[in-house]
Order: sequence, then C-alpha cells, then structure tokens
Amino acid sequence: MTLYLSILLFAPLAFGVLGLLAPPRAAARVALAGTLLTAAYAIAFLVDFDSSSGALQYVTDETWIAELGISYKLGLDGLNLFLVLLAAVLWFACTLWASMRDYDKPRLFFFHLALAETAVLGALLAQDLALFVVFFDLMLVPFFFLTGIWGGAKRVQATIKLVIYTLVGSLLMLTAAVATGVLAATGPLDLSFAFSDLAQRPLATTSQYWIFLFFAAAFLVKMPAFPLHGWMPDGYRNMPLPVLALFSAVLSKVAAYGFLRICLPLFPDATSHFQTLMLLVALASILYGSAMAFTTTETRLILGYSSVAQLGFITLGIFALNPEGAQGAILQAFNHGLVVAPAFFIVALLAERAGGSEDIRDMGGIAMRAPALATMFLIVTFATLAMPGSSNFVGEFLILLGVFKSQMAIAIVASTGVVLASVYALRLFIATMHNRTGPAVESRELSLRDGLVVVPLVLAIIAIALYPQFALERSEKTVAGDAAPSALATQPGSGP
Amino acid sequence: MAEVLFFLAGIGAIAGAVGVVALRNPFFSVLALVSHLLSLAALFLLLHAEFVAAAQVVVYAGAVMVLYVFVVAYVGGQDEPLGPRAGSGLRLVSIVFGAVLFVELCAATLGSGLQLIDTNGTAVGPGFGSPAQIGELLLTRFLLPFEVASFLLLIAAVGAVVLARRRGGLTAAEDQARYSAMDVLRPAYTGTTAEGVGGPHRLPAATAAAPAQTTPVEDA
Amino acid sequence: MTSLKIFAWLTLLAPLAGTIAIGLLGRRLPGRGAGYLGTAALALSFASAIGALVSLQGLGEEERQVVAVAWDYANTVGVDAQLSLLVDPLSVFMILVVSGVSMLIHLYSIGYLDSDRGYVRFFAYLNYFVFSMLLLVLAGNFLVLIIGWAFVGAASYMLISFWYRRGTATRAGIKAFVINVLGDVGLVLGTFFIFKHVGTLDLLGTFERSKEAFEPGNADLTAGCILLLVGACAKSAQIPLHTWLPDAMEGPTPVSALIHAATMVTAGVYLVARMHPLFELAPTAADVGAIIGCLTLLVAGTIAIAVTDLKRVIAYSTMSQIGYMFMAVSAGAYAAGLFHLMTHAFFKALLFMAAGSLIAAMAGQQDLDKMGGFRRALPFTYGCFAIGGLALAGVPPFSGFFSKDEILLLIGDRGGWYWILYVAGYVGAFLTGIYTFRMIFRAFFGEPVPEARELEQGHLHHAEVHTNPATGEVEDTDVGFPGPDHHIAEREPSMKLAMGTLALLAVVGGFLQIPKVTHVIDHFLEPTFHDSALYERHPSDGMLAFGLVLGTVVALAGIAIAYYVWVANPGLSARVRSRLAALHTVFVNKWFFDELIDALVVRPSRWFGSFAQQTFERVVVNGVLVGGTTGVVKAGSSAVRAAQTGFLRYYAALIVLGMVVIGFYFLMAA
Amino acid sequence: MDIGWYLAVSALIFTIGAAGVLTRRSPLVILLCLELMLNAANLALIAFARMHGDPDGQIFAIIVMVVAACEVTIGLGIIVAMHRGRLPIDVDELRELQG
Repeated sequence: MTLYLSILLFAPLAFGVLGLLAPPRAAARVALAGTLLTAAYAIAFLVDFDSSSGALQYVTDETWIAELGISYKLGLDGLNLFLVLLAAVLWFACTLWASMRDYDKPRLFFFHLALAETAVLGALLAQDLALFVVFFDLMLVPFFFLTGIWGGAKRVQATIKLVIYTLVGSLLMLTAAVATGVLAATGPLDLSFAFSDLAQRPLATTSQYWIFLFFAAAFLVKMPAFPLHGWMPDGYRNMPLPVLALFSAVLSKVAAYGFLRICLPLFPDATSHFQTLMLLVALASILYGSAMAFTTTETRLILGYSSVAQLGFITLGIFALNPEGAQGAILQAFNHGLVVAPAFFIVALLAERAGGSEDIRDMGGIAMRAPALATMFLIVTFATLAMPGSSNFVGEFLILLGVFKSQMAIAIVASTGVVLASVYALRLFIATMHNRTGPAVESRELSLRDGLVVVPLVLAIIAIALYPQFALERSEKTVAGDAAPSALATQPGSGP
Repeated sequence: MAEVLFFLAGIGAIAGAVGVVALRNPFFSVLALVSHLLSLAALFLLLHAEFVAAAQVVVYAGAVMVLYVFVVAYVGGQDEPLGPRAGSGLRLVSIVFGAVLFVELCAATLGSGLQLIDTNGTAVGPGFGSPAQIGELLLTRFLLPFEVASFLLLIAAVGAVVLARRRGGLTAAEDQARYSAMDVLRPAYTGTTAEGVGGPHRLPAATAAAPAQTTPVEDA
Repeated sequence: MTSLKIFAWLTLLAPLAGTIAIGLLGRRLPGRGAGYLGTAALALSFASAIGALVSLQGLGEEERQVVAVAWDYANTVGVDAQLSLLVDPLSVFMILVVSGVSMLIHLYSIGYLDSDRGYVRFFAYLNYFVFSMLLLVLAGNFLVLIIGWAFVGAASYMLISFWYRRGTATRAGIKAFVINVLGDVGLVLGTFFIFKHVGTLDLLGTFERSKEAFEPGNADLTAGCILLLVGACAKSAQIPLHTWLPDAMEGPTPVSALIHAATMVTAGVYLVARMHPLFELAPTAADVGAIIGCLTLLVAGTIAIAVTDLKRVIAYSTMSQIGYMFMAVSAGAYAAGLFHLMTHAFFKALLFMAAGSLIAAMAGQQDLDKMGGFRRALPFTYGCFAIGGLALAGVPPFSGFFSKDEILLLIGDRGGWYWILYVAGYVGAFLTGIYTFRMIFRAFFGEPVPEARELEQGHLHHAEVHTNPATGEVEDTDVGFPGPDHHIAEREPSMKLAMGTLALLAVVGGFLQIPKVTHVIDHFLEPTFHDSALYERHPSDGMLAFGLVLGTVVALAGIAIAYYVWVANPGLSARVRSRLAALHTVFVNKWFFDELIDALVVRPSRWFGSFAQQTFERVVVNGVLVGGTTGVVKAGSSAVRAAQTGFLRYYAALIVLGMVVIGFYFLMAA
Repeated sequence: MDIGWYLAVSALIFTIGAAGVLTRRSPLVILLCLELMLNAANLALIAFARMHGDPDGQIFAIIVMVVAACEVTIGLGIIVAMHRGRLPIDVDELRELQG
C-alpha cells in the first residue's frame, strides 16, 4: 500500500466540510470520524516509516506557482514524524473531548477545529518555505474564530492580543521568507522556495542575520517565549479547553519545529552567530516561566507558564547545535505535547469539581473520592516536572547534555529549572488534590466519558517512558546522519 | 448627409446624458436616458452596426428602461436635492475629475497616433454588422462567451428574484437558525475592526471588552 | 549466569507487580488482603534475592559482575543508555538488605495500619518504593541509576504525604521531594561531567575507561564527583541538604522505618561505594564526602539530645549514623560502611517499629515529655527498644558495636588529618549513647503516665479528638490520620513477628564480621572492590584492641550519663538546660538550618516569583510590550479608519482619482 | 465622418456619466449614470470595430449590454429590497462600511 501525505493533510478538512453540510447533531460525529481516520493514517505512516534513512520520505512534489518557484512539496522525516503523529493523535483526543460537550453552533466549531488540523499538519509537512508560511499563517485563522466565538468572558480582548502578536510575527516571517527566496535565487527566473534548493544556496552572512531574527521573532511569539509571551495569559484564560490543549500542545511545537526545519539548515551562519542569544532567551524563559508558575494561582496559567519554561528547554536543545540537543528537543516536543494535553483536561475536570473555579485556592482534597483521577494527575504531574523515568526526562537529559557540551554554564543554570519545575508542578498537584477540601469542592471520580480521553493519553505517556528509544531511533538518522542540518554538523562538540 | 445625421445624433446623445445627470426627478432622468439610448442607436447605425443598433433600441431602450420606470414608480420618484449632503467639495472635485478624465481620454484616443482615426474607417462589405454576420460569429467563434453570458443573465434573473422576494413567511427564530455561507466567512462579533477597537457597533456578550459601546462615536 | 539474571529481574519486578496488582485489585480484596498481597510480593522478591546470591556465589570470582540488559532505553547519537542491571556482590548485598528489611516492614504494617482508610493505597505505595529502591541499587547504567534515584524520591514523597489531608504532611512531602530533585539534578550534572570524558553511560564501561580518561585529581572529575555527592547528600540527608528528613516523620511510622531509616537514606552511601573507582581518582571529592559525613554525625547527634519528638530523635540519630557510613565509604572503608549500613538497617528499623508501637499506645502522641513508665505496660516493645538502643549505642556484643568500630578503626588507620574524623567519630558515639538512652529512660522508666496505666489495666488508650501537634488543627480521620484505632505490638502477631526477627538480627548481625574471627562481608564484596587500592587494609592489633575498648567505654559512659541525668536525678536536665540556654537554643532549633535555607533560597526565589508576577509582568510585559504593540496597532488602525467614511461616493471618487492618476502615468510614459 | 469624432463623443458621455455617479445621491440615478458610462464604452467599441472593419468589437458591445442588463437587474433588485426594508433610498445614509 502506498501512503500519500496529501491524504493525511486534507482528510481533516474534507471531513470538516462534510460536517458543515451534516445536520448540527451529527457534526461532532463526522469530525470525530475524520480525526480518527487521520490519526490512524498517521499511525500507518509511523509503522511504515523507514528509520534507517535520514532523508525525506513519502515526498509529494508538484509545481504550484511556477513563476514564483513555489512548489507543493510535502515530506516526512525524523524531524516531523513524531510531531505529525502528535498532532493527529491529540486532535482526535481533543475532538473526542469536545464531541462529548455542547458547543454553540457545533458545525462551525468542528469545521474550524478540522481546518486547524489541516493547517498544522500542513506547516509540519511542508517542504517548501512558501508553503510553510501559508500553512503557518493559516493556523491562526481557525484559532482566531475558535477563541473569538467560543472563548471565555474576555474572549475578544484575548483574541485581539493573540492576533496582533502573531500577525506581527507572521508579517516579519513573510518578509523574511520572501527575502530568502529572492536573495537565494541564482538568476531572475530561477526562484525556488523548496527547502532542499534553499539549503544548496547559502545566503550572504549579513542577510542571514536579519532574516534569522525575523523568523526567530515569529517562532518565539508562537511558542511563546519570554519576553514575547504577553498574549499568553489572556489567551490561555479564554480559549475553550480543547482548543487551549491543542494550542499549547501542538501549535507551540510547530514554532520549535520551525527553528529546526528552517533556521538551522538555511541560515547556519546566523544560527551559530546568535546561538548564545537564543540560549539566553531560552534560559530566561525557563527561569521566568517557572517563577511565574509557582506564584500564580490560576490552574490554566500554571500550566501555561510551565509551557513557557518547557518550550525554553526545547529551544535550549535546538540551539545547543549538536545532535544530542536536537534529539532531545524533538523528543521533548513530542513528550511535552503528550503531557500537557491531558494536564489541561485534568485541570478542566478539577474545575468542574471545584464549583467551576479555576483558582487553586478554591480547590483541595479532590483526591479523596477520586483515586483514579488522582493517579492520572500524579503521573501527569511527574511527567510535567520531568522526573527521571518519566517520558520527559530522557528529552531533558539529552537537551541538557547537548547544552552542557556546547555551553556548560548555561546548562548548569538551566538545570535549576528542573528544580523549579518540581516546585510548581507539585504545588499544583497538592493544592488541588491534597490538603483539606475546599468550600465548593465536590470530590467525584473520573467519569467514563472523561476517562476515555485522559486514560489513553496517560497510557501513551507511560509507554514512551518505558521505551523512548522508539522515538529516538526514528529521528536519529535525520539529526545525526548525512541529511542533518548543516548547523548541527559544523558545530564542534565541545564549547569554550 | 452622414455628417448631419452624426451631429444630430451626437448632440441628442450628449443632451440625453446631461439630462440624466442634471434632472432632479428620477423619472425624467430615465426618460432622458431613453432619448440618449435612441440617439446612440442612430450613431451605431452610422457605424454599420445594424444588429447592435436594433438590439439597443429593442432591448435597452425598450425592455430595460421599462424595468427602470416600474421601479421608479414603485419606489416613488422623490425629488432629491442635487447638493451633496457631505459638503459641496465633492461636487467640485467630481467636476474637476470629470474634466481631467475627459482631457485624458481625448488625449489617449485622439493622440494615440492611430492612422485610421482620421478616416471613415476601412472599407467594409455590405454584410458588415448585419444580424447574419453577428449571429454566425456568436454561434461559432464566440460560442463560449455567448453561453456564459446567457448563464450570467439567468443568474442575474434568479438573483433579482431572491433579492426582491418578500420575507414575510419566516419567523425570526427560524431565520436565526439558518446558516449562510457568510457565517463561515464572517461570524458575528468577530469580524470588524470596529468591534475590535471598541467602535460604534455592538458586541452584546463582551460588554467588558468594549466600554465605548453605549456611546456611538460619530465619525470625525 | 542466566539464572542469576532471572533472579535479579524477579527481585526487581516482584514489588512492581505487587504495586500494580494492589492498585488494581486492592479495593476488592477482603480485609487485610492488600497487606498480605504486598508482603507476599516482597517475600517473593527476597527469595529471588537469595536465589541471586546463591547463583552469584556459584560463579568464579572474576565473573561476579554480570550485566543484564532488557532493551535499549535511549541509545542514540553517542548516548548509550540501556535498561540494564548490574548484578555484582555489592548490588546483591543491597538487594538482600533492602528486600529483607522491607519484607519485615510490610509484615509489621499489616497490623499497624489496619484501621487506616488508606490501607490499600499504603501497600501500593510501599511496594512501589521497594521497586524503586531495588532499581536504584541494581542499575547498571547512569541513566537507570538516576531513574531509580528519582523514583525513590517520588515514592518517599507519596509516603510522607500519605495522610494528605494534613497540611504539615503535604508541606513535608514537597520539601522532601524538592530537595531530592535537587539531588537528582546534582546527579545528572555529575553524570554529564563524567560522560563528557568517558563517552559511555554504562557503569562498568565508565569504571574501565576512567583510568585512561582521567589523570588523578582531574578538575572535571572532581567537579563531577562533588556533584554526585550533592545527589548523595540530598538522598542521605547529609548537611546541608538534610532538613527534609526530620520533617519526613510526618509519614506513618512504618514509612519512617523503611524509607527514612533502613533503605532510602542509605542510597547515598551505596552511591559513593558504587562510584569508588571515580572517587579514588578524585581524592578531593572523597575528602569532601568524609568531612560532610563527620559534620553531619556531630550536628545530628547534638540535635538528637535536645529535641523531644520521639520519631525526630530517631530521625536525627539516623542522620548521625549515616554520617558514619558516609565518612566510611568516602574514606575508603567500603566494606565497613556497608556493614554498618546493614546492621543499622536492622536496629534502626527495629527502633522505629518499637517507637510506632509506643506511639500507638500513646494514641498518636509523639512527645517524649508526655511519655513515661511504659516498661510494664509494653514489655515486648520495651525489650525490642532496648535491644535496638544497645545496638545503636554500640555496646558489645550487639551488631552496631562491630560495624561502628570497624569504620572508626579503618579511618584512624589512614592517618594524617583523618585522625580528626576518628576522634569526632568517638565523640559522636558518646552522644549516641546519651540520646538513645535518654529516649529509653524517659519513655519506659519513671512514673507511668495515664496512658500507660490504662494499658496496664488492659485497654488501649484512644484519644477522643486527635489534634495535630504542630498546628493544633483537629485531625481528619477520613484519610488524614490513622483512624480511631491504634495497634500495638503486644496485640498484633504480625508486628510481633517482624520486630522479633529484627531484634534477633540486631543482636547477631554483627557476628558476620568480628575482627580477626569472621570476614564474611569483606570476602563477599571483594569482587566489586577488586580494583580498589584502599580495600582490605589491616590495621595493627594494638589499634584494634584500643579501638574496641574505647568504643565500649564511650558507649557505656554515654548510657551512664543518660541514666544519671534522666533516671537518678530527674530535675537535673532542666537545670542543665537553663545553664546552657544558648547551646540548647541552637540544638533545639536544629542549628537554624531551616531558617538559613529559607533566607538564602526559598525567600529570594519567592521574592523573584512575586516580583515577576506583580511588577515585571504588569509593567514590562503587559505595559510596554503588550501596551506598546496594541497602541501602535490602534493608532494605525484609527488612521486608516478615518479614510473609511462609509460614503459610497467618496469611494467612487477615489476610484476615479485612481483612474485619472493611472491614465496620467501612462500618458506621460507614452 | 471621422472615427475620431465618435471617440470624442464617447469620451464626453463617459465623463458625464462618471461625474453623475459622483454627484447624485439616489442609487437609482447612479445606476442610470453607470449605464451612461457603459454605453460610452459601447460606442467606443463599435467605433473601433468600424475603424478596423472587424465585427469582433460589436460582439464585445453585445456582451457589455448583457452585463449591463444583469447589473441593472441586480441593482434594481437591491433598491426594491431596500425600499421593502424601509431603508432610505440615499447612498449618503447607507454607511455600513464606515470603519
């Protein structure tokens, strides 16, 4: 059987449109079928994937706009395989979660959800810079509506903040992408935006510098990283929960992936020039995110700021500029997505049990009649704080090892982030699950419907914790083999 | 002979045009347009466009103008003040633009250096512009544009029916439950810049977000 | 060799299976079923450990280092982490101690925890803890070691916070966990320093290559070993990372016995012994370890004399004893340190169990000031406590005597500045005698308190309302406290059996290694330490005799002083306390370590957090960045908005203007 | 008669139409002015057709007439709908597009 990436890419959208035409009650089921099929198809890719090759697989390459050298080129390799899987699986989980709850205008809601999946998959699969930019910006559209229509009380404000921030980033990225194609062109009629071509045509060092910074701005906003996270608190407070879970779990990873896919291979000089700057930004994200996470009392924001810190670790791994760091970053991106999504679900379940409040001061003692929920949350908490033996640990270990090899001091400071993570993660767990029962708290066990979403994700976390090699061996060849981005290869292992 | 006819018809067309713009009663404007169209048909005849001239008279001056008359009669041909409400500046500007446009168009056509402009045109056979020739062209070389044009007319007819239809049969609730393609393109409360920056348009649910909503801001 | 691997895996996985089985089935089991299931899992584990011992002894001396690999864990880009176990005499020794003592503690808990609402949960946690500890000691790879290390920390957190409705318990839990994570980080960073040079995470591979990769005293290796020591200190409650251990007494008493006495806290000692090839190449780091151990043993001994909470006294004595072990393994007395680890596991677990029985008789009250005269009411407990106390104080022929004296003997034998450690060790032994018998005399001698009298008349005292001694809060017996019933050894056969076995071991355990007579441990551990220059030194006979006599005299002197102060002259202690008020303040406040850490670490980070939250986020992120961006966009959009008048004819005029301009352009161009 | 004269007349009518669109406020009259502009274009097309002796221009004019008819239909439909909805028949009153 031949597998086609285009089917994977457009299946969600097709089902989304189908859902739009279906009666409102059936919309959720149509969307669910679509995401389930997509997830199954993504798993088929995982099974079929040839881990002994580091090159692109399942390549689809068609000319799209010949005059501008833009092609419709998709491909799968070790960098994006697990992110694609993550997106497909989490979209199914979140659609499942949403399908069991009532949303106003269900057809529209699920259509936007499906459109978002296609956009995210497109950004992950695109092997052409212009195509990447198109899908990267397309991601914003459904999330704009999802937040703006189905969000919380201050949704308009939150949406506008989100849009302004990301649009500024997107515009910078668009400029940079166009500049990359034009400056790299060997002649007036020889434009090409395909990554493989661009990698063969290195830019002048000075133009690399500003182009790199423009891309970095776009990616850092999307992550978000300190100090560009200003949209995050309002956005996280107001997004509908499944949307939030997807945003935090998947969209932020697309940004991290952008660094690996675009900045490292295309702008190697700029990457090594700005390495220290990026490492410091990542470090600041880790420390600042952690500090915020252990002072804020809103559960969503604790997870939000912890994501800032975790994304800081991922950035740290990428800019260690060695295979260890990159491997760690890829694994960590996958793991963090897999962990933060159930964390958001559980936090929502806790809010349901605490009379609707999302403040940890109103919670407490929920574990009493809910041992299964408490166990799930404990596992997720341990994974969040990257306890050794959890899935996140191997990623963090490789990241820190990579940074240690290139910039020892930064690795040592960053490792305090691990300690801080244990403080805020456990604080969240204890304040919600343990201590005396809060005034409006009703301790209730995980219901079957919620368990259907949470338990498989937790089992996946455990599975990856037991056998991380599964993910590592599939990305190894791309990161360390012949096809590895030049910035990874040129960097000598040890630092000053 | 041809010169006399040309001047008569040309003056008629221009006078008709001026009448359309200048007359305050829409009904008279329509009549002025009819006279303009008839004069134009004469000009077409002078240019050996027999079929077009005939179509102009029958379809345009006949059918279309009747439609106008009906609508004017339905809507009520109120007089309207010619002076623009938003200040006379626009009127002045429009006249200046018009003059400049005229000069530019004349310069463009007459100054184009086309050699045939100063002639009566190339010699043409007796069948030029006849219904037979036009008909043959429409059914051979221009078949696709012809069919597309007919389809366009059909759509326009349906569209007009939909637009002018009476909506008494639907209750408000039913109306709300219906979705149109516009829902996808622009759902409520999310679209306009005005909503975003707290402008004059209402955002019912997000009261806190738009404090300025109760006092619509007049345009400065 | 295959059977050895199978036994090793079985030892490791039996408790894990126990956890899962109890977690899934526990609630459906009748009565004490979960307890029996957990104990059975541990019995299987212990039997397998014995099987592993037998198989290991069946191999030749050179072959006694077997690596059992399950699968590649993270084998990529030069990192070679496999899920591997290293089975050698050291790890077999450890699994025997761990699974054996743990089994007895499970047995004890069957009765002790009987009326607790969290009975099932308790045994699931306890099994998980033993699994973690076995993983730690069996790890054949740095990564697996770190995993076991962290699992142990997590299990200890869960058990300390077992009564999770008590604020004090959850606070103690998070404190223990965070300090343990700090230790994990130290371990990880230490691993990085070592990995950078040797290029492998495999333990045996590292030791093999370390001789070529590092010249003695290499700076990176020293840094790495000191970071490993950070990990060891956090886990073994050595200064300055010890503050979690006393607070950890919030957990149920069997937990204190298992984790905070017998097994987990000795992990640091195991780590240093395991890493001996590295520490011998980095003597500076080893010396740091020895000094930390020495400091801890003195500081903890002084605190133990002052505090009045029964479990905390035992906890500080644990710290102090681990100080001895730390000192021993850092100074190269590996077998002696591990021997003390074993005997200590016996007698300290015994002491905690006896203390648990006593506390149960006091209906949860742990304050020594309120106890007294339990000698007749609790004869079996008293006997066990006395045996444990004698072993702890190091009175011959109890086990503690032989192990402690061997440590000090070997340290003294190294000469040089190690003499300071030698002297400090005897001072510590003297303190041990005092505080151990202070406990015994105050709890079991003197006028019987009402609870003791009640018990003598045949019924166990149960308080009507339990309050938390630390906060005065009324206890929540739902899942926050043992429940209305308490269980004492005198009435629970399972508790009696466990304590009896341990008492026997505490008496005879020392005979494994009597100077000049038996050398069981020395010989058994030989293959692990075959490459060590410091192993199996033989001090002179004179020093040996001097040490044995001195040890006996010092221990007895301590006991005598305790007798003099607390039995013979009941008012004396108060007078001494008021005479030495300043010193007493320092001791009873635990040398102000908590306050110090609070001021140096906790407060600054909390301040940073609230600064970030309240000032930075508001002013810079929301004010300048968000406000600035939205301000620019708002201004821009209102400028553009002004052009959108809504007048159709304006738009038309603009179109015409456009036409005019474009036409003009083309005319000019033509 | 020279073709140039026809073109001049066409330009004049076009200009008058454009000025009408800009000055009148009744949508009905604006539609009429649009007709004027389209007819001016038609005249130019037919004049050029005559000039080149090629009937294609006339076909073009016919198509323009079709488009004009469609535009009228829709435009008038909208005006009727506005009238039904009691909206003012005045383009200056209809300012939905104001930002």
